[in-house]
Amino acid sequence: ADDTIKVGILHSLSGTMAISETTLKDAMLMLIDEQNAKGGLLGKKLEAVVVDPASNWPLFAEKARELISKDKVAAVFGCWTSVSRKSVLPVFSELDNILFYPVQYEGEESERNVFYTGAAPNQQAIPAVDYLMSKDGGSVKRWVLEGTDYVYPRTTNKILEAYLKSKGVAAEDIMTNYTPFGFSDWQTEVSAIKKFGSAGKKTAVVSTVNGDANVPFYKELGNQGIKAEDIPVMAFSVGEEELAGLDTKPLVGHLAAWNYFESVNTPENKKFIANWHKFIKNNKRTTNDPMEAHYIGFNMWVKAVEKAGTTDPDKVIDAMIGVSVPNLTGGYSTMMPNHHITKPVLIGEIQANGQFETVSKTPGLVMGDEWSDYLPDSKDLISDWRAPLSCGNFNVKTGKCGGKGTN
Amino acid sequence: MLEVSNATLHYGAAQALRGVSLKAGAGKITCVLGRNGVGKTSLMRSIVGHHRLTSGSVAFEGKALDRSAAYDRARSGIAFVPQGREIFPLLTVRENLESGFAPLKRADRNVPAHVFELFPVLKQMLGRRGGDLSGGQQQQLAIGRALVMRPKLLVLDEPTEGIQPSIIKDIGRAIRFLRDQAGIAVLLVEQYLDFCRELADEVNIMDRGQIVHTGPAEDLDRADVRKFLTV
Amino acid sequence: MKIFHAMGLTLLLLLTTLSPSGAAEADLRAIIAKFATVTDFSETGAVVQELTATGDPAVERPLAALAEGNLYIRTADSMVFVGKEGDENVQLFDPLSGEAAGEASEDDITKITVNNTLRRAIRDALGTLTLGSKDPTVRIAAADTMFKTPDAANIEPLDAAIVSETVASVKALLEQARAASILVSDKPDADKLAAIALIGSRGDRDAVSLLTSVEANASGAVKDAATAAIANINSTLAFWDAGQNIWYGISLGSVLLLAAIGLAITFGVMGVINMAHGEMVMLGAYTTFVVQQVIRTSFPGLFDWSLVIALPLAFLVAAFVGLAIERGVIRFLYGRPLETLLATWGVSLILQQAVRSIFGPTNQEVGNPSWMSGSFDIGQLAITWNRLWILVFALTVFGVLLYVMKRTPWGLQMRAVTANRRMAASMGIRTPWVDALTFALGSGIAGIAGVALSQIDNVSPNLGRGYIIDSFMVVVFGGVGNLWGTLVGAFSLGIVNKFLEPYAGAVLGKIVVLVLIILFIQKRPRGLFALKGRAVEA
Amino acid sequence: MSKSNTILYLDGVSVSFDGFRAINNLSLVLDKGEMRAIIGPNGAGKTTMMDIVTGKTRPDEGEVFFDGQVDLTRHDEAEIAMMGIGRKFQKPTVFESHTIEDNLMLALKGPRSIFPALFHRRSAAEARQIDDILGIIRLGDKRHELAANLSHGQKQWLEIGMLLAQDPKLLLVDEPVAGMTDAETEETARLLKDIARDHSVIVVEHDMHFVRELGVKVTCLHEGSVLSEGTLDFVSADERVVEVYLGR
Amino acid sequence: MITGRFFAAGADRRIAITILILLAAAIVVPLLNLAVSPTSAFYVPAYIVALTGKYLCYALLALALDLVWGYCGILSLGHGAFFALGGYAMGMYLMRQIGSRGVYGNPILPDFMVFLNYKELPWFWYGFDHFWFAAIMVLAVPGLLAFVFGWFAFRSRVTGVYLSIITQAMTYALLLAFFRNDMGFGGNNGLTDFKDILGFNVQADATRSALFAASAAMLALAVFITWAIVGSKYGKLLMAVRDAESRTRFLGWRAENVKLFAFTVSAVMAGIAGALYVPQVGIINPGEFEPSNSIEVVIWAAVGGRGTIVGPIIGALLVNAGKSWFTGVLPELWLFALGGLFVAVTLLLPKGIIGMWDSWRGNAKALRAASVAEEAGTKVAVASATSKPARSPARNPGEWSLSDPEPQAAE
Ligand SMILES: Nc1ncnc2c1ncn2[C@@H]1O[C@H](COP(=O)(O)OP(=O)(O)OP(=O)(O)O)[C@@H](O)[C@H]1O
Ligand SMILES: Nc1ncnc2c1ncn2[C@@H]1O[C@H](COP(=O)(O)OP(=O)(O)OP(=O)(O)O)[C@@H](O)[C@H]1O
Ligand SMILES: NC(N)=O
Ligand SMILES: [Mg+2]
Ligand SMILES: [Mg+2]
Repeated sequence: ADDTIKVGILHSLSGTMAISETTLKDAMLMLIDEQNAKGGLLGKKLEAVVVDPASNWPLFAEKARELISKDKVAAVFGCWTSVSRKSVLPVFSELDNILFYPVQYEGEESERNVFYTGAAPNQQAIPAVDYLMSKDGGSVKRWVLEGTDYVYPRTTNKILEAYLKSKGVAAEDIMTNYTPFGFSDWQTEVSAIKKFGSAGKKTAVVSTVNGDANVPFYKELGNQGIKAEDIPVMAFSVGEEELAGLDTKPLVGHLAAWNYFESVNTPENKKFIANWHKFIKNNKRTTNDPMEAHYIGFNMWVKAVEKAGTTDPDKVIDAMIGVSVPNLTGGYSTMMPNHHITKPVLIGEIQANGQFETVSKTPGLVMGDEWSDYLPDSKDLISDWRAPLSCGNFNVKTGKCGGKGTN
Repeated sequence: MLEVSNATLHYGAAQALRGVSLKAGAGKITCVLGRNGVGKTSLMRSIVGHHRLTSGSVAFEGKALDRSAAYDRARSGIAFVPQGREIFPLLTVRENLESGFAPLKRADRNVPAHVFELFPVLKQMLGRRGGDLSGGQQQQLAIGRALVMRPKLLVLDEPTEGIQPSIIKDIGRAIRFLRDQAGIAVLLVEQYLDFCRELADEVNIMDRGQIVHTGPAEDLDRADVRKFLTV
Repeated sequence: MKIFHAMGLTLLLLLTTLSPSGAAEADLRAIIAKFATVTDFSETGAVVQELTATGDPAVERPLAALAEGNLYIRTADSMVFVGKEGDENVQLFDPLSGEAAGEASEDDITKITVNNTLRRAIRDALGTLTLGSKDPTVRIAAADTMFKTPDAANIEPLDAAIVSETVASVKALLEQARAASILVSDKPDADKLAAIALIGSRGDRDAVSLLTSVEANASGAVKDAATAAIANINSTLAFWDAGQNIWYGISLGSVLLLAAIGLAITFGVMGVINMAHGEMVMLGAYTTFVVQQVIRTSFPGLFDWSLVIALPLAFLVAAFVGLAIERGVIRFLYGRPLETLLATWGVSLILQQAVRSIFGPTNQEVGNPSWMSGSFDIGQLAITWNRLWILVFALTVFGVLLYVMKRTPWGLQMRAVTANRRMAASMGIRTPWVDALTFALGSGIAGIAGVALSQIDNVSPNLGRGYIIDSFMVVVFGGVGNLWGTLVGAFSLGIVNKFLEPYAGAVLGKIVVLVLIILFIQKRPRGLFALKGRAVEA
Repeated sequence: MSKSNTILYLDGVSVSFDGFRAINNLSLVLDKGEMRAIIGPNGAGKTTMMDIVTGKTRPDEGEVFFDGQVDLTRHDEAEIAMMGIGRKFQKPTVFESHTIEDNLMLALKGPRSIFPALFHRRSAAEARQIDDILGIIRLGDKRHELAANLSHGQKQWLEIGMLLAQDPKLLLVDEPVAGMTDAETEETARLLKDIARDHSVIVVEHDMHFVRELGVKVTCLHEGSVLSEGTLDFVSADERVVEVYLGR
Repeated sequence: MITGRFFAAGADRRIAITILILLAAAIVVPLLNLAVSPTSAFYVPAYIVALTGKYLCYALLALALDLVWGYCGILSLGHGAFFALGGYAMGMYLMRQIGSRGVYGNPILPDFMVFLNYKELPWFWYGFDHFWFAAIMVLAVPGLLAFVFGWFAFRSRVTGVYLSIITQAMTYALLLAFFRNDMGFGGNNGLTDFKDILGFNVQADATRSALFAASAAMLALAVFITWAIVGSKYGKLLMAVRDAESRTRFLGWRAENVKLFAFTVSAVMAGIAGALYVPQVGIINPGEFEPSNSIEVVIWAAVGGRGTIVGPIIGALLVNAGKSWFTGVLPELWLFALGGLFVAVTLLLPKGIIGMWDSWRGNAKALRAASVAEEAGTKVAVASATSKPARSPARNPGEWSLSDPEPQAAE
């Protein structure tokens, strides 16, 4: 039984999230294949254990437990939505295993058993807004924060609001609106954006609209004739995969902020795309940011396991910090003590061919900030999982681990 | 014309018909009588194809019907007026009548005038929903609907139930007319003895799922026959 | 930003001073060649500025190509070309003459990148350049651009254009653009007041937008006039807003109607609790995708016809699957309607997964044909073509269905069979046929709804799930078994929803609608168009 | 006309459906302890009249009083039933998935709220009552069978049995002998006469032999109002009754 | 007295066996988990304990639904809402037990409130730091909602699909409401990261075993109560209302009250199921209000056998175990398997597993009886008690039963 090292893959293959998560399962299978072709890990073959949590949050917890207790996996790569991550967290800490979480999220979390390879708000939202405020970005003065009504957009928008106000934006120049999951009739919202944008100030939309709702949103934008030159939309959840379902000609110029674009022109990325096409047997399939996050996360884990010489989670967790691997945009990403990684931030404009073209890139790498500096209750918190601190919510003011702690 | 031989029928484990044989000839009115629950309705429903016989057979115009579906039986010329009326409640009276067009050729798709002569109330209420009619009106509609199909065999299960006396008389006249003019066969289940006696060419009496007597209408006056109808 | 402003100014100055023949072609080529050496957006901007400064209408071609991202540099010789992406290679054209200049593979050329700011600058610049175009739609676009980016320097060219303009509607637009420019000039207040009056008469949001910035920068009478004009426009706009909400409601209603109408047959008429209804809609959408895919690869010229071709196919595909479901499963369940819920739920899981296995889990791209794209205005109402067509389509489907149900023998038989299958058979109606065809009809209609919905929503395996609940709501709210109920139900839910949304937001709005449905059903326990009388009483 | 001493009092009652007047200014009085037979053409409004009395249909106008003082238009079906008006429907309506016995048990007079029903245990008296009724309706050997499995006529009997079990003050019996043999018809007539000794009864029937056997006052309805009233001989001699109802 | 009937009744052996099995499981499974060495063949891993504990909660929910659907014909497509509300009440208690152990260390406010900038605890969170209060709320909130909802709906005589759809609208509206972060229930992320229940660590094996035992015992109790209800005269009335509601009115019964009682009892049962479920799965989030969840409950009941007591339990256990198993072994094809299972059950076992078992046995018994009677020469008109499926009454398209040939309206 011990001649292989098992790796759990916990992504929804059915239900509402299958549309996004299935790709990540395939990406993981590809990475594991490649590693095995290189001779495996610690002299053993890697074996993927795929389960389907079916976009059902309690089922995520159940399946996580199954992977760890029954299948005895060495680490799990999985989850997309924050709620699925929240659902499995207690399982990972109880059974002491490792989760790699590859999606941009709202932050405000740092767990010993989780490595966050997606972007924290400061690795996506803040640079995106900075770009829009810049001359190149159009010197935006008026902001629509349009999101799906759940925690990630709410928190991101809260951070952004605080940030924008700190930059002197007036409250009446910020409009926030939320729509339900899977929302499909955007007429009213798009016309409200149009209206808000006609106040004589340069206006932009910052969209945290999630998943399925994006396609009808962009279709409506196109049909109501909102052009990127007039009111650009900057999205945090729209990647190449989402654009694949759209005719992007009317959307040229709308933006997205990520840490990776398929169009990035580096040898690593070229190779990654070629491998992906070969693996998935379809030259049209796109790559996207969460795939890169898994690429980074997986390589980090491999390196940490090699460093620790064992797959024992406790040892691997300690070995992870400081591990540095190449990312696909031509640099190195490093695992920080707060279990978040360093990444470049790219701003891209949508092109007619469904790809993004990078129009701005942060000069260096940005370190993921788990506790936002723009929220009053978290600005004093830091996370550092190295001994002797080994704390996910250390309060620098009180000098104590365990949050704000009035006691 | 219609020949039932040795029919048995079960409802689950319960037997409703036990070896029933019966003939109904063209141009004749054949009556079936019997107390409540002896199997009259079960027999009629087996003939029109609502129930599948456990054993035995039904033949119509010499052809065995046992494997044919209810709609094929209807198409071959059997019309049914069920006990309990079973009109289509949400269809209007007109639509209820027109539902009988299905087996007809396009040219024949009209409601014969004698239907409205027989049941003038239907003409007044053509636009009303069938389910809104009074019980007796529904019964008239059920008979009218069967006549629209121009059947060769008319199966009537207690057709006079709930109908006012004057119209019962009309129905009697109509049945006789259909027999004499159109030469169709009529199979009639009745509880209303006088009606039967007046109309029937032949009576069959059922008891406990069997036919216990067959003979001319006059037999109904015999005491040994009547005992099957008393409580 | 400043650089672009300056650019526009220079350009206009030049336009008026230089002769129309413009600079020599060689000079233009020299400027264009500079694109080969730019390293960032501001350098590209500088080249653009230089080009527009020539005032030569010939620069329109390279600039338009640049804005669209079609300007390339051939790596080998640093020559600049307009490119058109073909199947394999990029076809190259001369940037000035437009003559074909061979092909190049993608690896041999580099695209000159642009961003929104550059695109905007080019659009503004082209606006003035194209003021004299022969094509009135181009002149309208130019006037529109100049209205939105007013500049004192525009006044003179606009004056000239107004004099020579022959089309009345274009002339009016040019005058408004001129008025906008006057407002940012140092003309006397009297001129500005007249300009405000003219702009105020436009009555739209662009006018408000312009006047708002005037209001912020001006003082005295001009400011007051602007304030008054804004208030005036806003009050008429409020009226138009209500109209706009009604339109949104109607168009949402038409989507609900389309989604629900097939269910009004399979559920409303036949009584099958058809949980696989959404999947029929999905099949229609995927049929559209496949049709477009074939057209894209084999008959690109037919793209505008793709939906027309997809409609009958979607109907057939969904109807066929419906037929198979009816014959394979549902026919065993008549008389046990509750169990249809269980079986069709199972079928829907299977269909979803089948589509996921065949087409993959991700969204598929279904394009809008040109006649379904964009919008037009009626007064201040913006009406998008796709919504309008969907409305027309939904009403047509409804009309046809109503005719079938009420006026054809088939419709009568359908209703008879579902009322009492056994008795219908005894009337000579071939019940299995009627059942199978009715279910196929309902499914087929769901399929063509999928064609329409593919135009506004995701085409993914989850497509159907998004509509199933709304569809049941509509059918039940309207009154089961009543097609008119479905129609009125769909539109009233659509309109109520869209009236609530601007005030309550989409989430609360939807909650309120659901609560209203619950309350409404208390008042009318059998839906909007309840059948009355003993025929229906239990 | 005084309401006191009447068990049922209808005055000037009208009801229409989509413009069709099913009941038209109907007035009808039933004394306490009286049995009345009601006849009339199909669609005369006999069943609708019962609907009004039992609270199923609300009259558009007119007075409906029970027991001299209770305004029935202000009460719903359950309340009216609780007051002591029982009804047998024209089309037999029984609880098909219950046994014959349970059908009767549910009809049996007694408290009608939830908790007593929850903690109810059948008493010996109740058991005896049920046995008696089963004897009367001759379904004793089928007592443990589901009502769904009864023939049409047997369901008629079961409904009569449920009416007996209810033991109401006023019985409304709509076409009790439809689908019964002549012998059963006579039996039913005897039964009803028996009941009428200490109950008030309204019987609707088209079977003139049966009506004759009841030997009570007859009211003939036509187009929603009373056409003729009196002994059966009197009413059947009425030309108009012959014309619209009996036929020649 | 009811207990007397229970012990006296040889008739309902199946109920007694079910209850005994459940009670035995409540004792044996925790023992096998806690007291047996992990290497032993009899050891039950904690993973299995948690999983089956969860299934038992689902079974309780299915049983609750069946009380109203199977026995009273109320097809509720919103029972998940009562389950979720019970779950939230429990979740709120568990949240309050975290105290200052949350990531922000705020002793009063749960984490999500801290980062959503709540300044103080919303009023409706008061009291949830006490278990007894939460326990009352577990019963009261679903019960009250069901009571109010039912009171209006049944009084207005909303029946059939109309009722089903408004129950669906109810759960859908609650879904959207609970999704809103502004509601104060943690939005989409819901309530998670529980630490203690009644002072015991929720993740400890012993606590899990105790929760499992509680679920099994509660289910046993619910089986007993349901059995007592449906066997009583009220239970017969319930079925009478299902089959011919208006006829019961003419007998003087208040059909609306009959339904309301069952609906409320059922909602309370569902709430208890939710409350037991939450500490075992470790999260409660608005997804539980998802209309499709409620539909699934209906499906469990249908698979096991509607209108029986043991059926829904078997259905819930079977479908969920199948789901767990399929999602693990056939992650990409399991929907085919599950969908196929549903279709197969409908076609091959039209009355569900238990229903089919019954009619098979019932038929055998009736056939035996019939042949004996025939030999004796007595009149045989015995039908098997189960030869005809119980039907719902109404005839018009607004009702579920559309194609039933025998009209049954009270005319
Ligand atoms: N669906 C059924 N399931 C089981 N048994 C049935 C069913 N229908 C009728 N029976 C039984 O079969 C026997 C015959 O019933 P049937 O309806 O044929 O009688 P009938 O002669 O028409 O009586 P009636 O004069 O009352 O209409 C009865 O004893 C009845 O209880
Ligand atoms: N809901 C309704 N809508 C339309 N017409 C109705 C409705 N209810 C009853 N009617 C009509 O009212 C009239 C009276 O019906 P009712 O059932 O009272 O007659 P009846 O005297 O009982 O007749 P029968 O002897 O046939 O049972 C009939 O013409 C019937 O069609
Ligand atoms: N983390 C997200 N995107 O839910
Ligand atoms: Mg009969
Ligand atoms: Mg009547």
